[in-house]
This record gives sequence, structure tokens and C-alpha cells, in this order.
Amino acid sequence: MEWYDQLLQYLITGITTGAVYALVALGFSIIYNSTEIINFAQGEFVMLGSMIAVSLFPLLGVPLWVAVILAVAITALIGLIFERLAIRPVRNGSVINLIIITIGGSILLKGIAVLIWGKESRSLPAFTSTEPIKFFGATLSGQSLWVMAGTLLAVILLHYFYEKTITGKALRACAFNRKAARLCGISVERMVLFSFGLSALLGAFAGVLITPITYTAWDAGTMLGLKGFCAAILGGIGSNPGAVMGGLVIGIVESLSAGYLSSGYKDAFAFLILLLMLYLRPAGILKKKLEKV
Amino acid sequence: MLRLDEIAKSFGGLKALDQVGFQVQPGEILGLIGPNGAGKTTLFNVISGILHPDSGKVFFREQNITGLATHQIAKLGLCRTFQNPAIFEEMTVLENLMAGYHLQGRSGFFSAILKPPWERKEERSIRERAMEMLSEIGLKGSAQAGAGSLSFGKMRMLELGRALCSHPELLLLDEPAAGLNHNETEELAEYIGRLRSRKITIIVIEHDMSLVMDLSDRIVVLDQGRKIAEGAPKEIQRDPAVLKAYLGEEDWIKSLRR
Amino acid sequence: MKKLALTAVLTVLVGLVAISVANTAEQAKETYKIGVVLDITGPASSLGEPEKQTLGMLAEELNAKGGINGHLIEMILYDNEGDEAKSLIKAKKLIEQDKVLALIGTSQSGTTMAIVPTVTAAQIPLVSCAASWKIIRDPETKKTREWVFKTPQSDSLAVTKIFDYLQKKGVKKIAIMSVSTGYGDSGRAELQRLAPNYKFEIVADERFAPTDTDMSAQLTKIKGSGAEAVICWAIRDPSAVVAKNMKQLGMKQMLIMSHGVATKKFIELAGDASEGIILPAGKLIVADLLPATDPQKKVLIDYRNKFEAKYKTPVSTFGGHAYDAFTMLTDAIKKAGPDQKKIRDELEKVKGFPGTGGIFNMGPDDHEGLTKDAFMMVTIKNGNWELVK
Amino acid sequence: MKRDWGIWLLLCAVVFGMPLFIRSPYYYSILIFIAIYGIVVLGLTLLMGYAGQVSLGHAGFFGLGAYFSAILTVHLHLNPWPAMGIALIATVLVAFILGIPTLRLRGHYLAIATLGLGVVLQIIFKEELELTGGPSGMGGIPYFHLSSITFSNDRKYYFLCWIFLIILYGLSINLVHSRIGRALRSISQNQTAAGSLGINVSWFKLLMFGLSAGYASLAGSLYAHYLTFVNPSPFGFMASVKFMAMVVIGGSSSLWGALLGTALLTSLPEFLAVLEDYEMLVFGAILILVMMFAPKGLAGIFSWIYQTIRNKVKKQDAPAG
Repeated sequence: MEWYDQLLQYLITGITTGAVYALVALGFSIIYNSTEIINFAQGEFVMLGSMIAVSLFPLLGVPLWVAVILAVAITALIGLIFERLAIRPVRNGSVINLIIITIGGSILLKGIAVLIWGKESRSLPAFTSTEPIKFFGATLSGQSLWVMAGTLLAVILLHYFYEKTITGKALRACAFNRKAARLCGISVERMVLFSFGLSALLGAFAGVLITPITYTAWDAGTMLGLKGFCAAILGGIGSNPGAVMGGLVIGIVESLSAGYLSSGYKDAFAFLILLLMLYLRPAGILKKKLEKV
Repeated sequence: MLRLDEIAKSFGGLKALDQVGFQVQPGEILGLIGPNGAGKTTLFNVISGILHPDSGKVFFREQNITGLATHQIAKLGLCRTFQNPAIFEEMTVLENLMAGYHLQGRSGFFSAILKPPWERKEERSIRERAMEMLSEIGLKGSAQAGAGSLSFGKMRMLELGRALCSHPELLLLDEPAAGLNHNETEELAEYIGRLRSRKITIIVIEHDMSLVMDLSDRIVVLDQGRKIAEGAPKEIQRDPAVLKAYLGEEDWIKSLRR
Repeated sequence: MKKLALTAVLTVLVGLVAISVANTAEQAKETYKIGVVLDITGPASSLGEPEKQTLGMLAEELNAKGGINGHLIEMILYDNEGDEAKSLIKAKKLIEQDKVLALIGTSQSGTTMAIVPTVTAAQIPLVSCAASWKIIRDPETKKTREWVFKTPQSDSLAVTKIFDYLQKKGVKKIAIMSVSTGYGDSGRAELQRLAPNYKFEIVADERFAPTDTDMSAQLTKIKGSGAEAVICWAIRDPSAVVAKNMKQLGMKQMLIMSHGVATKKFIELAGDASEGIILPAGKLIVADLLPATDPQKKVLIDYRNKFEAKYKTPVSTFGGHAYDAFTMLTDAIKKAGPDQKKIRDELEKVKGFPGTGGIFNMGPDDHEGLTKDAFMMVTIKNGNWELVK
Repeated sequence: MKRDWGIWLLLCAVVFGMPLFIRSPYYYSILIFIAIYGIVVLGLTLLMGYAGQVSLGHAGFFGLGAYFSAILTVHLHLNPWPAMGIALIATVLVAFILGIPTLRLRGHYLAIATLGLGVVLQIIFKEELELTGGPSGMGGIPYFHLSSITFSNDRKYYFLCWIFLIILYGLSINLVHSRIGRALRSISQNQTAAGSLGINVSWFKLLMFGLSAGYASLAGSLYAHYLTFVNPSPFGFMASVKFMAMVVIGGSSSLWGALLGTALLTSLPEFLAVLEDYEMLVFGAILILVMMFAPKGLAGIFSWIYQTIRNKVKKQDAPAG
């Protein structure tokens, strides 16, 4: 394998994982925008999405795409319920309180998953053929194409949603200035609820996309959640394009450092990049400056 | 005492301060007025180091303090109060004042955890001085009360008292009379007047025109981030630029004319 | 207030009565207590769960038969949640509070290591279900630990089996993929230690975290390294990802896995990427394929049928480790009676015992009792196990 | 202040009285872990409750203490006492170096930065095989000894750990009721106002970060010399979360509340062993419910009860007096 083929392969790998991180990061970003809450249960939405898909698919015997859509929808619903039960009552709590509530929520969701599905890992079949596809000197699987395409689609739809629909504009207004949004007759409560549903949906979507490549289990969401959080911060929390960029950067950094530096320290590199960035540019890649008020 | 050179600060595209410059003489009380959104509080934030200006310089006793951190500026003898009294609500009234004596204390980390006799002595003396300050601002009765349980007017007095604990040479007061009733305002005015005799220089932002006209030696007027007038209270009341700035705010004009 | 006090007094009285009633209902013969600490929840739950199920089944069965020499056994089982501190607390509770005769557990090397000093000081026999040789031998002094035994086959045996096979196939260059857990680490150390004996060249030595979802980068590096065989040393789940990634990358190298993946579940997780993988495995998963003359065959099929009938889930080697631990320990108690020193001596005297993990021959200097013959080389074909000829 | 020292005295009495009632090393070992975790949580309370900073990486400092102690005693054959001291200094130094840039950050940024620190530290424990023994850990760590006493049995170790805790608790009480304590509390309530009083906000934050890391390091050393074995798994993200949960459930702005939280979360699972699969569910639910209904934790509930009773008593007394 020539060096450039190898590099290409690392990049493909990095982009595939990075795309998943990006979806999770988008979830963080959406919730942060409307509430300034970091939702530590975001990773669990990923897990729930794939778990539900896995149990719908072979158990009910529905076609794969039906299972995927249902799983994403059900997880979005869970996101809504989570907001109503755990977040709304304490909306105005301190940062520490909210962090702990969402951590509590993540543990709770994991506990529920163990009760329903047990501790065994499960997997989904690939959406389409599993034969590797040649791409210049590198190879990629059908499923990683699905991951990349799915992420791209989600980003485009999200962009369209934010720019063109009333609800999307209302969400943006909330992110910009909650008080002003309320004065304009936007129900901030509804928007917060909606943003939890939306980010649960994105998380679940990430989950079903990646499960055929890996596997899923009750605790599979935690690390993905942390990486997604990193990505969201790296891109500048609250910025959607930033979240996508952050995800891709972390994916590629991981893959390159595993390839060229040390595979054992791969995760450490991802976090070190983040720390370095926080020191040098605390507002993230895409945000200009952190205003102190 | 204080000199501002061409201070500019903008948020996004909005120019909050645009080339503002003036001087404050030692022992003087300077009134800072202007319509809402004129940039008065932003200017205070720049002087006290909470915000850093985009351009321009701040000199305090001929020393350039632009870009210094808040606590460094405070250490030089510049202290301030806030529009919404920034008292520590979960501490007692006495503790609030004792926190005000922070710069007066010497005790560091090791003496704090080991409590040698000299540290105890220092604590006692700070406590005594805080009690004195309490009676000075008329809060002696509520020393052990939670600061959050005070009435709004008393919170203002507490904040003012706390600012004085560090023996500032220059004191910035951000709307000290806002939210006070008539009696409280009078008490406050009288107290600020007494500070003058202690040679404390004061800059005060105030919307209560009669108060600010009575107290101030000189007045600076800001409008939309720019200084539009500077001078003695009498001159300001007749300044056409000032009247224009306040146009449409009938009450203000009335109070200016009074 | 008075009401409250009255209620309290009444509650205490009722409690006391209940306790004394319970005490009068004593059995004719004193029960034998066996303490168990397993990693039932937490990161190693896929090991602890089948172990717990197996022990529950065996204890029930033994008591139904009348126990050991007429003494019923009482199995006291605690979960350490995969946490070393909890492991130690539970072991102390079993030893001091519950006064058990002997201990079984834990599921992982780390959690076992945390209780080794305690059982040694308390002089209680411990049969561990974790694999590392450090459990039974002090890595500093190389002395066998007097009170500790283990049932899983040591990694060195699996490595030897793999290397024998690779040598036969004429492989010269190998690549290692290991997971950064205790299991992956000790396998890696054995691979590195034994490779020179076989004149193998290790051309790549990559690691990954157990939570990783993609190992393509490491495999890409291996792809370019000229390795003829990839040896992946990891527990089941991440190993499945390695298999899938290798397939995605179109790698044609021989893929060898460790015995840690020897469960049906692995084939399910890896899907068709598992085809052609070769691994050393205990005989449990290929029991049906064994010749009738194999002394283990009956034990294996027996255990598998009973387990699968009771729990409706496939057996795993981990449950098998618990099976061996329980059977050897209860046999020893049967011979020794309720005397910890004698039980220990009996465990050391086990000879020719056919367990699920192999034929055990313990000795004063061998608290594992297995040889490389405990393993068979198997491969996966059409979603099922097959013996490698 | 008087109340704090009262609780401290009560704690001393309980600690030294306890051995009259318990015999079993099992109970001692639970109490030992309560003391060890209690020391970490005490430091974390000073950081979170008094300086208002979040840390999701404290298990990393706990691990640093444990590993420094282990490495110094096993590889360099140092006596455990100086090893513990060196571990303390080294960990505080690491915390200072890492803290300088980190503590400029606020809120969520600080949370992720400390989380990242914790993750990186755990990876180092896993990957530096030569030094740390890697994921399988390192054993053979010696016990503490003092002339002829070896702290190998649970009863002796119990006294050792609790004496450490009592001393650190006492020092913390002093700290809280001092010029620095006031500065810290004012920072946690209003950073800007604190700064305008001349309080060097970032320095005090850094000081607390270093101090709490130091507490964690001491606890880590005590952990290592008790288990005589360390591996990376107890020093991960979930451990940091548990420490934080102990702080919060106990009540983050009260030192004794933190100890209460530690005792509860460490011992409760022992008595609720039946929970097993439900444990995570219950733990998660408790965290959410406490934050919703008692954001000041157990300490808040107790203070409330205390106040209510006192008010009632006062009312009853009033007509008579």
C-alpha cells in the first residue's frame, strides 16, 4: 500500500466516524442554542435509536428501513418526554445543577435500557451490500457511504429547516435572544421541547447509521456522547456548521493519530486537540470571540 | 485622578462607546448622565476593567490601567457599585462587609488553614471594623441577617458600605438611587455628601436629576456612545445638545429645567 | 410523639419475633456456605452474567440431590459492579460476615487482584474465573499464591496453540491488534514474549480502546505492513468490529482471534465478516464435533443442554469457567469437609478432572492445571463453528 | 463556625467511638472507603461549592495520587510516607500547570476541559505499560508502617484514614471561615463583584483547583496502600461523576453535607444489594430528583428541618416567656 493510498484510507475512516460525531454534536448544539443546557444524555439517544431499531427489525420482522424510521421517531418522542419530565421543571437552575440532571438522565436511560434489553450487545445488518467498494487505492464499505450520505442529508435538511420554515426561524430567534423571542409571541417552552425532540432524532439517526458497522449495547452511547460533546465545543458550541466541522476534525484527528502516532493514545489526541483549542481559542473554531458580559 | 483618552468599544456592529474622553479631578464628584443606552454603564465597565476597550486608554493617578484585571484596578484604589446591587445574597450582612475588607487583610492560604494567633487577631480586627461600618450605614441591627433578605434600599446601602471598606480613592456609583423611595434617596444623598469630606473622588451615574444636580461638581453627558456635553450643572441644564438628546422624554426635560 | 415511639417499639418487637422464628426453622445439618463475587453489572457484565446463571443452576441442582454429604450448600452471591473497591468490600463481607468456607470469583483479573491479598491473609481458598496468570503467581517473586486457583486457560496456552498453527502454515510475519484492557494486554505480552521462540517477526503492534467503534485506521497500518496473519486479542464485542473493518478494507490476511470471542454471539455480531476467522477455543462450543472418545464430551454436552434449557440463551466459555470452579470446589469440600486448609489441599490434588475448559491436573506449583490441549483450533464456516484439521 | 466545629467534634466522637460497636473488617472496609472517597469529595466541595467551579475529571487526580504512590514504592522502593508526600506535591503541580489555562474557562467549557483532563490521565494510566503496568494494573504495593505498627489490618487502616479525614476536615473548616473562604464564597456568588473588591478571582480558582487535586491525591495514596493494587478502571469518567454526585447529593455548599453524601452513596448500595439491575435506574432517578426538589442536597434538607423546628420551638416559647 502506497503512502497516499494509506492517507486516503485514514481520511475515509476519519470522515466516516467524524460524520457520526457530527450528528451527535449537532444534537448538543441544537439543545444548547435554545436552552444553554449541555445535554449529557445525548449519547443515550444514539444508543436508544440503535437499540430500538435492532429490536424492531428482527423481532417484528418489519423491513429494515421501516425499523430505522420507527426507531428514530420513537427516540424523538423519548427526547420530548425527557424534556417534559426532567428539564422543564428546573429550567432556571444553575449550570452545575443542569449538568447533573442531564448526567442523571443519561444514567437513568442506561438503566432503562438494561432492564428492557439486558446487557448483551446487538447489531444490525448493513443497509445494502457488505462488499467493499474500491475508491482509488483505498476501499470503503457501503455502510460508510450511507453514514456520509445520511449525515450530509441531515445537515442539508437542518439548514433548510432553520432558514426556510417558521419553526426553524423561531428556533433561531430563541437562540439569539430568548426574551425578545417571547415578546414576538414565540412560545419558548414549545421551542425548547421541540429542540430536545429534534436532537434526540438526530442522535437516533446517528445510532442507526453506525450500528451496522459496529454494534450497540446499553453503554454504547457514553463514549459517542463525549466525543460529540468535544466536537460541539471544538466547533464553537451553539454553531451548527461548527458542530459538523468539529465532528469531522475529531474523526480525522483520531484516525490520523491512530495511523501515524500511537493507536493506544488515539482518544487522548482527540481530547488534547480539544484542550489545546480551548486554551487558544475558547469560543471554538467558527465563533469569533467570547463576549464577556 | 482619572483620565479617559478616546475610549471606543463596540458590540457586534453597535458602537457602545465612541471616542469618549474626559478627566476627573481629585476630590470631585462627577455626574454621568444620558438617556438609556447612552453607554454609561459600559463606560464604568471599561474603567473598572470588566470590559476592555477596543481602543483608547484609561489613566488612574497618571498610571495606565487599560487592560488590567478588575482586581488589580481595585487594588490601586478604584472601587464601584452596580446598577443591580451585586451583594452576596447567601452570606450574612456582616460577611458581605468583611469580604469588602479583602484588600486590607494579609492572611494567605497557609495561615487560613492553620489559623495562627496573628491571623485570629486580623480576623477580629476586620470583624470590628466591619461592625463599625455597619453602624455607619445604619445596618447594625441586621449584622447576622442573610444579605438576600434585606430590603432593596438596604441592599444598596450595604453595597455602598462594602465598596467603602477597601478605602477607595475613586468610587464609581452606578445609579445608587434607582429603586429607592424618597426618604432613602435623601439619606443616600446625605451620606454621599459626607464622603466628599473624606476626600473620596466619586463618579456617579444617576437618573434622578435633582439628586445628581445637587451632588455633582461637574457633569458629563453621554448620548449614543458619544460625549455631548461637559460642565457645571447649571451649564448642562441649558445646553441645547443635551436638551435635544433628551427630546421626547418630557419628564427628563422637566427635571432638567427645575 | 407517643404514637411514634409506640410504633417504633412495636416494629422492633415484630422484627425480633420474626428473627427468632426464622432461627428455629433450622436444618438438620449445618449448611456449607460458598461465597461468590462476580462482575454482574458494569463493563464486564457479559462475563459475570453467564457465570451467575451457571452457579445458580449448579447450586440448585446440588441441593436437589441432597447437597454435599447431606449438608445443603448456601451460595451467597454479590455483585462488584466491575469495581475493585466494591470487589474488596464484598469479599470481606463474605469472609467476615457470612463466614463462608470458600470463594468463587471474580470475573476479571483486576477485580480478582483486588481481593487476592485479603483471601491470602484470611486463608480462604479462592477459585477465580479470571484468566491472568498474575492471579495465581506473584509476578515479582514468581511464587505460586497458596490460596488462589483459577479455571480459565492462561493466555500463554492459547498463544502457543495459535503459534503452533501458524508455524505449520508457514507464516513468518504477524501483526498484533490488542484491546487496551487487562485481557488484551496480557495476551499481547504473551504474544510478544513467545514470538521469538517461533522466529515470527511482529511487523505491527496496534492497540484500540474497548469502546472504539472503528479500528480501520489501525488495520490500514497493518495492511501496509506486510503481515501475513493478523492476531486480534480482544473480548467479544470490539473483536466483531475488527472483523467487520477488515472486511470493509478488503484485507485478505489470515485473521486469528483469541478465545475471548468463542461464543455464538460473536458470529451474530460480526455477521458474514466472521467467515473464515480462526481461533483457539475451549471445547465447549464445539462439543458436538468432538469424537465420542473425548473424556470432556459428556460433561460439555450435559452442561450445555442444561444451561440452554434453563436460560434459553447460548452457553459461553465464561459460564464454563464458573462451572469448573464450582464443580472442583464442591468436590474438594466433599472430600475435605468444612475445613479451609483441607479444602485448599484437596484443590491442589485435583487430577484428571474433565471440566469444560479442559482436563485439570493441579499441583502445588500449578494452580491452573491446564495444558495447551485444553484448546482446539476452530474456524467459522456458514455461521457455525468447525474444527480446523 | 461554631456549628461546624460542633459537627467536627461529633464526627471525632463517632470515629473514635465506632470501634466499640463494630468488629467485622467488612464494616471497617466500607468505612475506610467512605473516608477515602470523603477526602476527595471534601476537596471537590471546596472547589464546587465554595469556588463555584465544576470538575468532571477529579478521578484523574485521585488516580494520579494512587499511581505516584504505587510507582514510587514499587519501582523505587521508597517508604510509603514520603511517597505519599511526593505524590501530593506532584499532583498539585500537575493540577496547577493544567489549571492555569483551564480555569480561564467558565461553565460548560470548564466542564469539558476537566472531563478531557480526566480522560487523558486515564489513558496515560492504561498506556504507560512500563510504569503503570497498563490496564492489568500493578500489585505488590507495600502497606504503610509507623515504627513497629504496620497498617495492614482494617481496624488500623480505619483509624489512619479517618484521622486524615478529620484533620483535612478541620483545615477545611478553618479555610472556609477565613479571609480566603469569604473570597471564595463571594466568587461563587458573583465573580464580577468579587473582582471589583480586589479579589483575584482566577488565582483563587486556581488555588482551589490545586487544593482539591491535592485532597484527591492524598485519598489516592490511601487507596493504593490499602488495596496494595492499582489499575486504571476506578479512575475513569464514571468515577468522576460519582464524586460529583456525592458532592451534590450531600449539598455542595456545606462540608458536612459532602461527607453525608459520600457516606450515603458509598454505603447505600451495600444495603440495597437487592437492586442489582435496578441500581442504575435508581441512581439516575435520585440524581434528577435531588436536583429538582432539593438543589441544596441533604444538607439543605437538614438545615431546613433544623430551622423549622427552631422556629416552632421559639413560637412555643414565646407565650411563656
